[in-house]
Amino acid sequence: MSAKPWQISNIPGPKTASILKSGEAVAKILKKAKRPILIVGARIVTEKVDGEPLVKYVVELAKLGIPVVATAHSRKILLEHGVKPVATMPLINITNMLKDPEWKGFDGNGGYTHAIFFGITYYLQSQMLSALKHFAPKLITISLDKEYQPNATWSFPNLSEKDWKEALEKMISSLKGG
Amino acid sequence: MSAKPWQISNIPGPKTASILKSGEAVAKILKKAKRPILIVGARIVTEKVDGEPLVKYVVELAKLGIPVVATAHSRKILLEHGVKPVATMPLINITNMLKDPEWKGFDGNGGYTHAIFFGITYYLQSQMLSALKHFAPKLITISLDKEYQPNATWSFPNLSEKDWKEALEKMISSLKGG
Amino acid sequence: MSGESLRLKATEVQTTIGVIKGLEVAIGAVIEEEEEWEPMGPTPFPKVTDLRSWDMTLLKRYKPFYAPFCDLCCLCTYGKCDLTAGKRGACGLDIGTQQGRIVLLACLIGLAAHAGHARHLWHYLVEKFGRNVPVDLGGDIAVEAPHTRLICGFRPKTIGDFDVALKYVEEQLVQLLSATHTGQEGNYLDFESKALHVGMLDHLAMEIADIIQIVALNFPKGDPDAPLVEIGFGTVDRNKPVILCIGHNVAPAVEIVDYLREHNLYDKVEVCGVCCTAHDMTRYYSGAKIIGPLSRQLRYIRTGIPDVIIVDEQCIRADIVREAQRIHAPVVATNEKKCEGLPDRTHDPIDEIVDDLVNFRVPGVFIEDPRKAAELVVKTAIKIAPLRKQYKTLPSKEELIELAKKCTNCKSCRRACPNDYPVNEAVQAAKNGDLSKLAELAEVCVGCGRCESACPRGIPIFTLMTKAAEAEIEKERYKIRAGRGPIKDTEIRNVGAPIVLGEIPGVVAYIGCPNYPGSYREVAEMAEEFLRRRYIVVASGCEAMDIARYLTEEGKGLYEVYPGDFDAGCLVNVGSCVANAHISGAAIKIASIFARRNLRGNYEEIADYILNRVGAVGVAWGAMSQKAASIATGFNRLGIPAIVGPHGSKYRRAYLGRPDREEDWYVYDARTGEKVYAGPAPEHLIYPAESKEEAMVMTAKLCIRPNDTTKGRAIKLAHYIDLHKKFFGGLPEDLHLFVRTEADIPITMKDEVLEFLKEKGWKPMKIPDPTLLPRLIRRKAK
Amino acid sequence: MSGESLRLKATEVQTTIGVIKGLEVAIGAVIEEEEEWEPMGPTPFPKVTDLRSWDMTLLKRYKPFYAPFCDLCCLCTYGKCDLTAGKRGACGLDIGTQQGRIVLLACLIGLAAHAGHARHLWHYLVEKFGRNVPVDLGGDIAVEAPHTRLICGFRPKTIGDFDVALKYVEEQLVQLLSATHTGQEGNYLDFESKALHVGMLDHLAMEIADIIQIVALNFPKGDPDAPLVEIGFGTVDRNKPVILCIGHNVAPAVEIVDYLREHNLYDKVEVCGVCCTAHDMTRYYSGAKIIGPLSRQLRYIRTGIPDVIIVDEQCIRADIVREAQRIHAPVVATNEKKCEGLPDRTHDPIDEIVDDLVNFRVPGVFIEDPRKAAELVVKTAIKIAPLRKQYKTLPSKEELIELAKKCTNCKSCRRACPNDYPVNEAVQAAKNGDLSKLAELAEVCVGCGRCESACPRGIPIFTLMTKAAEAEIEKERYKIRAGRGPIKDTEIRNVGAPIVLGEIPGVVAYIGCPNYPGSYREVAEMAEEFLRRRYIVVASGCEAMDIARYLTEEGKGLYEVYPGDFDAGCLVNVGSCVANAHISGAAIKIASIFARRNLRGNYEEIADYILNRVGAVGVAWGAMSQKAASIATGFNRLGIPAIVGPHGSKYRRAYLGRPDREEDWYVYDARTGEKVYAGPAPEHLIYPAESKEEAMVMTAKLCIRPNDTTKGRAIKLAHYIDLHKKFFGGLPEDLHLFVRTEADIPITMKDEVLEFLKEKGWKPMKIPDPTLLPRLIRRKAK
Ligand code: SF4
Ligand code: SF4
Ligand code: SF4
Ligand code: SF4
Ligand code: SF4
Ligand code: SF4
Ligand code: SF4
Ligand code: SF4
Repeated sequence: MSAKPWQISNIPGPKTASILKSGEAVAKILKKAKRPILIVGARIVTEKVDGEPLVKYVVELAKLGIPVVATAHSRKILLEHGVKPVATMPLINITNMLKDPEWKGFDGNGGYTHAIFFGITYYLQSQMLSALKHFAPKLITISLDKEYQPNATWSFPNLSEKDWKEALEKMISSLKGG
Repeated sequence: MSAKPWQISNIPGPKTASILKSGEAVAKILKKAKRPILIVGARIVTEKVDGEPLVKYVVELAKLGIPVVATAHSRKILLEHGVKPVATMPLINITNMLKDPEWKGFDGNGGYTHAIFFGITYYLQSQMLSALKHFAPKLITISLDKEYQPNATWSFPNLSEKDWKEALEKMISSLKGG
Repeated sequence: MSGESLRLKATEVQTTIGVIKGLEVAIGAVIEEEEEWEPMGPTPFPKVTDLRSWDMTLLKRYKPFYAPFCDLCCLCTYGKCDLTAGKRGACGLDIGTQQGRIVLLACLIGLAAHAGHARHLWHYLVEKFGRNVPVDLGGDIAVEAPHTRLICGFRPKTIGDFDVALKYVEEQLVQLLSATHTGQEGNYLDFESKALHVGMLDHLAMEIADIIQIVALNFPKGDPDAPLVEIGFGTVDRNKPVILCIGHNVAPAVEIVDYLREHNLYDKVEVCGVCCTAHDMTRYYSGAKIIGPLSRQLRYIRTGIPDVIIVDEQCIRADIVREAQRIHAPVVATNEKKCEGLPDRTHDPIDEIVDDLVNFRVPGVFIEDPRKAAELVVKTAIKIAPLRKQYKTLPSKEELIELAKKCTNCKSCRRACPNDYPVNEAVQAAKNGDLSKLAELAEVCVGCGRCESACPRGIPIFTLMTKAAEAEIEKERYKIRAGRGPIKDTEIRNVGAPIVLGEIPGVVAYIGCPNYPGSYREVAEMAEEFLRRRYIVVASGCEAMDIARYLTEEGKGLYEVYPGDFDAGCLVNVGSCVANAHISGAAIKIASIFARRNLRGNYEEIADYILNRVGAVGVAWGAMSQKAASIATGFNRLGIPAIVGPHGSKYRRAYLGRPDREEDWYVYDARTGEKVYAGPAPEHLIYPAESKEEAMVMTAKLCIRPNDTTKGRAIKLAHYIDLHKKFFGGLPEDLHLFVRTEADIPITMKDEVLEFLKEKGWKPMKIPDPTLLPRLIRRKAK
Repeated sequence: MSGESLRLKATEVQTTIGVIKGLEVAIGAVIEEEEEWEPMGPTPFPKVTDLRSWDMTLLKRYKPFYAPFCDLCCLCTYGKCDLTAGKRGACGLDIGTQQGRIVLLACLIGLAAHAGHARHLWHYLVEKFGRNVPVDLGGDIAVEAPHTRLICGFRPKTIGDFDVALKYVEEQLVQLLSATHTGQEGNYLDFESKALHVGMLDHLAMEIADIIQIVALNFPKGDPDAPLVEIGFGTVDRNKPVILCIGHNVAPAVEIVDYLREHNLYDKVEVCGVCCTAHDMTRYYSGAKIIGPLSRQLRYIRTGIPDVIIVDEQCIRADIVREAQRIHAPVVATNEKKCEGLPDRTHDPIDEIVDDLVNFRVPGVFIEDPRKAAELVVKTAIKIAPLRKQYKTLPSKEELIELAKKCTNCKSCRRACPNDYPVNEAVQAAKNGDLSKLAELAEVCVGCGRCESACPRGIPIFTLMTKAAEAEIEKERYKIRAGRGPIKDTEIRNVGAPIVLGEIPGVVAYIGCPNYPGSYREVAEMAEEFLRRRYIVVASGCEAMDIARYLTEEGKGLYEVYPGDFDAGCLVNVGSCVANAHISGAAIKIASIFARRNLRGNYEEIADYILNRVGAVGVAWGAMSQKAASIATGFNRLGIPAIVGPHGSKYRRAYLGRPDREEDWYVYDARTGEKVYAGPAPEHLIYPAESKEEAMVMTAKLCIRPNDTTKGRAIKLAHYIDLHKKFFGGLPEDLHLFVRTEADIPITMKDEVLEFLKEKGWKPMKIPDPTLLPRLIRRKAK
């Protein structure tokens, strides 16, 4: 199953993201993930999903022990919400490190297996996912934004605010439930 | 519903062909078609579908009254099978005429509504369908070849020989039945 | 060979065809045999591979990072080839190499735009004024053409002298474009080295284009007090005939101004411009009006106000004739690069053409002679203005609401918008008579029209937006300092030391196009932040205009508040896009004038100098074009980093340092040859930032240089830390990499920084006399 | 301005720096003031717009037909823009205009390849032999450089004279590339006019490249009896050290041959080549061996036979180093356009480099000095050959079957194959030990390697194919006539009249690359058909090679059977790709030598002459590259139509006539000014054919010209009808459009044709003295 890119013209090529059908589906993938990392960007500073600030879900995921990288100017709101990012850097820096097979991660324990993108400008995220698709083919990339990201390994399809919120809530509850 | 282009890299853009799910589906479209035209090419000269020569289906469609344009060197085999093409010309010539809104058709009675492509080199056909998609947006184009043609309005998905034969047979029988 | 040169002067030559007096002939490049002003460096007229080792030095530290925009290649008939993740095309190419190739191609197209522009202008000016117009930029500017000296190794005396430099650029460009052919270069590093070469040539071409127009047309010559001129929709008196000039090549605009002057029509006709032609018009005649940057082009046309549109070259919409037809304004094309399918009437009598235009018989004409085009547009504007009254208005609010009612809320508009603006919501609101959302949209919109084009209901969304913001139009009146051109040698002498020692915290240049991720105001906000912090702020092109369209809290424009000097806390508008060469030129001049390094044919050493010592950074927040790609790449080869906005990720390539890889950040200490860790300074050569806040923090960081004195470093760190605290919270995680000794720590932050350093296990480091070039080591380490 | 010119000669010049003897100076273009060999026409050194009206004349009849290869534009950071069916990009561009832009860009890249090649060669030859090598092509060639005369308006005396022509090309190219920048040209017709200009320049650049190498290196000078040389895998003695040269620029190969000669090593080392360098090597030294066209490059490397690979420029795989590493053969890169990321060792001692290479310490080196590179490869080849024995073999059949067993029949290979070959089936068969299908595949395969790259199981499919066809390798020994270069004036004098009058039915040129839709044999089959019919058949580049790899029913090669004259029923190999200029040059020479039209700066008239009178057509059956695009477009501007294979549809643009629109086919009768219907002749300027049969029928038809005499027309129609009957069956439907009077009807077909004409209601028509240029009308019609 595939979807149309949210920005209609953002068609990259033959290999496109598989669809995350539900929040549970995400949870299932994340539960099995050996070394996931969560990368958050500018959109978590101001954006809301059906009334709920995006940063809330970052807090929840962080609580579950997923390390968080703050890109753009997202660090401040994370700190305000009690999340200490494992690193603060431009999105392209962390992307660059993720595509280095030699890199041992922020804790020195080895590379990451899953990179989760959340709250990042659509087209910039798309470009970074493209870099990883081509140059880090083993890394699994997941976009949790509400727009379909064709360059990810996994992405939601284009969701309404309501459905997005539901998916995120379900994801968190499933993860907690596990 | 959509499919992957048969030639994997042949990805044109956001607008891609709808899938013809069966021979009956084709028949349904053709029955409603006011002024269809059938364009056949080099592949009908030698190619077979599961043992049956392609030209057989051209003969059947011609019998149903659809005018046939012979492109490449397909004229000869058509004549041999008793089909007198309404015109013989390079594929690009007929494509060029089809995109001319002023053109009145070979019989002078007006432009065509449906252009059916059959037995034409995959990538060349794709390019011609692209020209029509962009420059004759009202024309409905149909590819009856066994490979998915993303630039058509309607195309079969990528079919096995067996399924293709079945689809073509069903198309003919439905058309005759109607 | 291309660097080989001969210059002959002869007072009298006897030949078989007669006697020639005052013969002066240049073949190939010019060598000034009469005075050796400087010893020639190793690479005059460098060919494609001559600076490859410098490039490889840069590329080893700043590795190309590729974000493919497409997984396919479609450049030859073997394709499309699927290059996904390691697959190779029919020619053997892989995805990384293809990105390098596309980057090279983009840079080449950018270079061609500038070099083509320079050449066209050169012919125009030589024809008008002769080859012998002296390259005289006034007494304060002795280093008249730093790029020409640095790259070509000669000092231009007259505009004619630039011919050899242009020929050199042209020959190189052909070799470089050839490398993009299927079956040519196959290595990404070599594609990048070639792109860097293109970038270098681009600054040379820009320098030539701007210098020849400055000296021949008497533009301001590095004048910090260049006049404040008017900018904004509201500056134009729409009751007069309005001539709108669009583009980059000032030739026709100059002729219009001359024609108006000669015919005493200054007060009768409004001449205004969009994009760089507008900049250059005001450099020629301060009474010309600037409408605004590229992003305002479609908007201004849709108001219906322009009576005649004259276009030259570059940054002109491809649908200009169609849009002009919509408002019944004739288009006059004047340049071979932009003919628009219009009939060539260059040789017809003017009155016939005027007649055809005012009677709307043709949508426009092509007139390749700028003088004739000028006369034509003035005459046409005067005649057509009364006839166009009816087209000078936008639809009424009622009509607008009727149009909005067709909206089905399908979101095609939003999904076509480069910035994902909620266009559909604004149209939906308009349905109910609420135009405020459309007006808000108009404020931040980059003016591309894609939403409208995508609407399946054919709603003229862009016109709706324009109407909704109509009230703003009259109000839009700002001031901008006319482009002053180069930086004076005297200024360089003043700021050279504080910049190199780090005491002026940095030079920040806002340049490039308006493909912003959000409001244009962000550029001005960034500029203001650094002006307040007493950085030297420089601007050019569309960003110089957008900086003008902003008022401080006191209701003043930034150009009114901050002086136009090249000095701390000042705001310099160098001018149009080609004036960007003066920004890189200023860096070169610091090496030359302040540090007395030889420029002549000495590119590598100067670039090494700038990379390690000159805390300059370019910010191209809306970088859109191929020109912006080559400009940025030219800055990079010279050791000046650049930040682009998030859309810049679609250039497909960044040059990224890896601060976590300590081994990447060693320099030679030129005194001893010892390898010394110098910190990730600058961290990247080019990278896309996601938000303006990120860009600001990074701007401060990218101004740090290995050569900073402790005093200078402390000042730079103070700003970096302060901005980090302001926008990110807390101390920067990488702070310890930039503190070499305790003296580097900003005095007011000492305690917290020391605590942080302790946590990090920080140890003091050496401060080198930094270089990346082994040949510059004065004494070898034992 | 670029056309302005000055040529000075002085025996002695006194200057302030001394006395110069024998001064000769050229500025801008050269004018020969000492003799007015011909009056100057209207357009010497035409700039971009000077021939625009001719272009518009062509484009009105032959409208651009666009088949977009992609619905998106991704050329700037506003993108990607969706341009589907009328949508516009952020810059205002629509899909048709974008196609024109991409076509222009492709042509420019093609031109850059040839112009860059010409310029590189020019520097090389001038450095080696001086500027004064005379342009002497022998007594039978007085019109030495028809394109140079036609376009630039001067006659080159020495190779140095070409400098001004190259500078002109370089300057024009920059202006044209600039037009592709976002925000520049916005009209598809103007993009096409510019592409046509590029095409014209391309032939000029090719002419220069080929003439300077002919005269400086003493290649055959239009010799119909140029030696038959060897071509094919089997021609190489693999027991000797084998040097493989790949590319287009003969400089390093020349140096290799010279080095071998100087060191008496001719018999000790095999020198062979792929692509045009191979052609040119044999023009320099008939003992060199041609491996074959581009399609054989990967194949030959995979055999493991080459000991050293030296590459110059163009048509070299992007994965050359990787492929060479696979067989442990070092690569020596020699040209700035193709550095391959290899270390620059130009200034290191040769023996050090040899040592590094033979010890496999580096995969290759970059040596920019051809002479040094030559010495290096010879020394390396001799030393490394014994060490490489083990790598000179392919895997065994058993290994091959083991590899094939990994196949899951997923069809990824087939779906990646440009020609949709059943690769999976061949691999499946190999699983069971049946290699015949792989061998069949190898026979028709274009050698791109995409199947292998796409295989998710990592099966080295291409190696499998190579192995399966191994037995063929030794057998592949054919003959080709070494490229003879230009057509002699004497030949033109002989065939001029019969061609123009139509009695030689046509000139058919097989040119271009090997991206065939099927077997390479199709090209030879087509050539043979027209040779038998006594057309003049010309070939160049890869197609000239593929024509050699075919035996007639009698087991003879076509070059052995058909003489090498430019005459009916002869087969001319002009040479490498740049020799294509001699084909168009021959058409120009017909106008000049036979018809005595002035060439000098008189492009439009000559093109009009050729379009209406010279029955020539180019067939680029495997046209792949950007070069092929610009070559074809250059033929088109000159009035010569071209047929490309079906892959050519991916160039995105055809120029199509509409035979059904009678109004499109009127010409002026130059005698009276009357407008006369002249039939759709030629029908198209460029179009992709689907099958070789279609191409043959169309080839015959495209040779028809308005000026044919009735006798000539009857001959041409006889072939057209005959081929139509043979491949299509029956009479052509459009026959009546070509019969002007009964005398046009081939005598043997009279009855059936008359009957057909009756059915069609045919009426006799006038035979004009045809022209499309009103200014050539000698007397106005009443
Ligand atoms: S240039 Fe190479 S990768 Fe691109 S389409 Fe051609 S063969 Fe494929
Ligand atoms: S595209 Fe048109 S119809 Fe669709 S939401 Fe936007 S304005 Fe409404
Ligand atoms: S015109 Fe403005 S709102 Fe419309 S797509 Fe462009 S940026 Fe978005
Ligand atoms: S590279 Fe651009 S034009 Fe080519 S297929 Fe990709 S999106 Fe389309
Ligand atoms: S060049 Fe024009 S159509 Fe292409 S991406 Fe840029 S804005 Fe869009
Ligand atoms: S791609 Fe590989 S595995 Fe798939 S069918 Fe072809 S050879 Fe077999
Ligand atoms: S190498 Fe041959 S078989 Fe394989 S994809 Fe290319 S053309 Fe097809
Ligand atoms: S014909 Fe084409 S493929 Fe062959 S050598 Fe020339 S350009 Fe290359």
